[in-house]
Amino acid sequence: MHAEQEQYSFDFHKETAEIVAESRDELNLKLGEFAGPLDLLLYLIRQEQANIFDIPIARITDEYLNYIRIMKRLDIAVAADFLVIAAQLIEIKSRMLLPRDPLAAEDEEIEDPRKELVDRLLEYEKFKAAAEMLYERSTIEHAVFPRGVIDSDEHNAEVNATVFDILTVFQKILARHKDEVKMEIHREEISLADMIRNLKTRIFAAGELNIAEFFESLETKRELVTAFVAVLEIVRTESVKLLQRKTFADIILKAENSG
Amino acid sequence: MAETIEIIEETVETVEEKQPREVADLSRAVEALIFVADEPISTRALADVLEEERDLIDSVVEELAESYEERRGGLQIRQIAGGWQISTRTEVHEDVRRLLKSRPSAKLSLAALETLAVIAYKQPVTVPEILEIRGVQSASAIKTLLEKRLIVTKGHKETVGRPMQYGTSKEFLIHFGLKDLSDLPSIEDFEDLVSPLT
Amino acid sequence: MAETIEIIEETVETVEEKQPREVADLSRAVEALIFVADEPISTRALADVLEEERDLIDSVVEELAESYEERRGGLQIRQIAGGWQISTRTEVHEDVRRLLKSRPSAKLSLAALETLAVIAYKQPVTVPEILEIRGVQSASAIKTLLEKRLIVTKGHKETVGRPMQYGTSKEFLIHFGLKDLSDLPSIEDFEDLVSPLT
Repeated sequence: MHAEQEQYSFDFHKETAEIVAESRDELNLKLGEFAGPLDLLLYLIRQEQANIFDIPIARITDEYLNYIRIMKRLDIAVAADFLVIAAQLIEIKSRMLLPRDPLAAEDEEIEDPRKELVDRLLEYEKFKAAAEMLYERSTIEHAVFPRGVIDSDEHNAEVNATVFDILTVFQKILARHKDEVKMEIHREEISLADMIRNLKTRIFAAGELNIAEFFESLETKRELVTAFVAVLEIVRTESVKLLQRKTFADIILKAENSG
Repeated sequence: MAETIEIIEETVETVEEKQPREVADLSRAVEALIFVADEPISTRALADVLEEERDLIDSVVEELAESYEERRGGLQIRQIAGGWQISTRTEVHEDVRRLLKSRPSAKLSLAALETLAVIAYKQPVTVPEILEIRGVQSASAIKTLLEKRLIVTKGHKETVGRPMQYGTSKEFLIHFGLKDLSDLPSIEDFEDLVSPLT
Repeated sequence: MAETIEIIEETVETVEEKQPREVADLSRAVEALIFVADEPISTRALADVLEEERDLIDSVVEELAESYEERRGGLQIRQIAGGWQISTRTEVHEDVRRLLKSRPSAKLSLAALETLAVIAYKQPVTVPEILEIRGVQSASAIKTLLEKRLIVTKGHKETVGRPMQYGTSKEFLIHFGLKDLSDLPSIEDFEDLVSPLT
């Protein structure tokens, strides 16, 4: 690179590369991301102030490869896509070095080896411009707000689903399923004796215990069954009674000596 | 059509002080704020956001509410629950009700969506099987889906109790833009997307 | 302050026939319905609810939108995603943002925007086709766009491997303030920007 202390920040709003050239050969890069190899190529062509219809292929290829080398040195994973274009550049470069086929007719048009790449770049750049247009539109839209929630919305707490939602939801269910199974396996089973001890401690510490709340704190069916048997056992053998303060109210386990 | 009262001094441009805002400008802001707020918004909250005196904001809102009255459109600005709110006028409530009722709710609750996903990918499937996969009862979700015609019954399964089987309907395909069931995306279709690229 | 055109005949009260509604009355209803609808509402949906001709409703909405323009308040009525919507004006966005304490929402990455541009103009389009134009894998960008609901799947393409096709969604139109897809500038319009390089 020629410019000393050159600063270049690319295109719209720091979305891509910021380049700081430090000395003659050493590039010090602060890399954002190039949107892809074509993006990088366009950038290099612009940088060289070259005509896109007459790309100085040797120079651009060197710079492109140099760029990839630097990315590698900086440990930035160079995607295969960058290498594909690199290979294409090298191929074009070598084809341009070939002498003209002497057998070819004088007036026969020889296709420029660069043509395919140029076409691709031109096509790509249209979409890049379209992306910029979308960017500007969304910036404007970000300044526009819809109304807040009103009463009638509340009846409609629902989602507008797409096929993608159906699939992702289904995958989530399957994942949830797997987690549940795992939890079940890893949990240590609590014995009936332990459950009775546990229950007794809690009843006599507080004087009473809400059964429904206790049951809800249990996580597996097995625990629930054990707890149920434990409750029956305690009521039968200990000075604990079952009590319901009014019809349909929660059932309380109450220690008899505590008033 | 609120009158504009010019109170900007053009001389104090060098001073850092905040320029007082025009009333028309404030009225615009107030209208927008009442509109976007999720709940009735108090004069105080409005004044805080706009960094203006409460009295000033009070008169701005009053005037705004009055201009809504004068216009006699479909909306009104009302003072309610200690705040201001934009709502529809009572005159139009029949139309509004008809809209809310007619709204072809293509939308689904999460429970319904989950149930639909299971049915779509596991069809034909029975209620116990759905329970097994989702881990929760899906009765009301199934009812909703049947009502919306997104699923249909697919005959009884020849096992104990002969439970009813469910599958997706033609409406399901139309609704989700699918040619046929083979058009449903599979996990493989999105596999590449979920690769550790990010 | 829309003009009221009196077209009610007061003589036919005994007849069962539906009385034609005044334009002012319709305008009121239309305004309320657009406000109440939680998504942009189409002229067709408005006409259905109000049981009026679509053309009539169209002119009523247009006039209503214009009256909002003339008033230059904090709100506007816009045509977006195939429907009508009331929203705040851009001029007041700073005040609104201060109230909602919302930062400008996360912008899409350049990669995502490029991918979206390709999908918008080439839809329905497959992942390999996007790769061809962009010269780079777009998997994570596509995933982001799906999650943000800016794109949707459009079925499988009937070629080798049956790749999934993608297209833009209604959210896309809303997010970018487009009436419909034809509202996008044509892709050839960008050609002129490209050619005179340097």
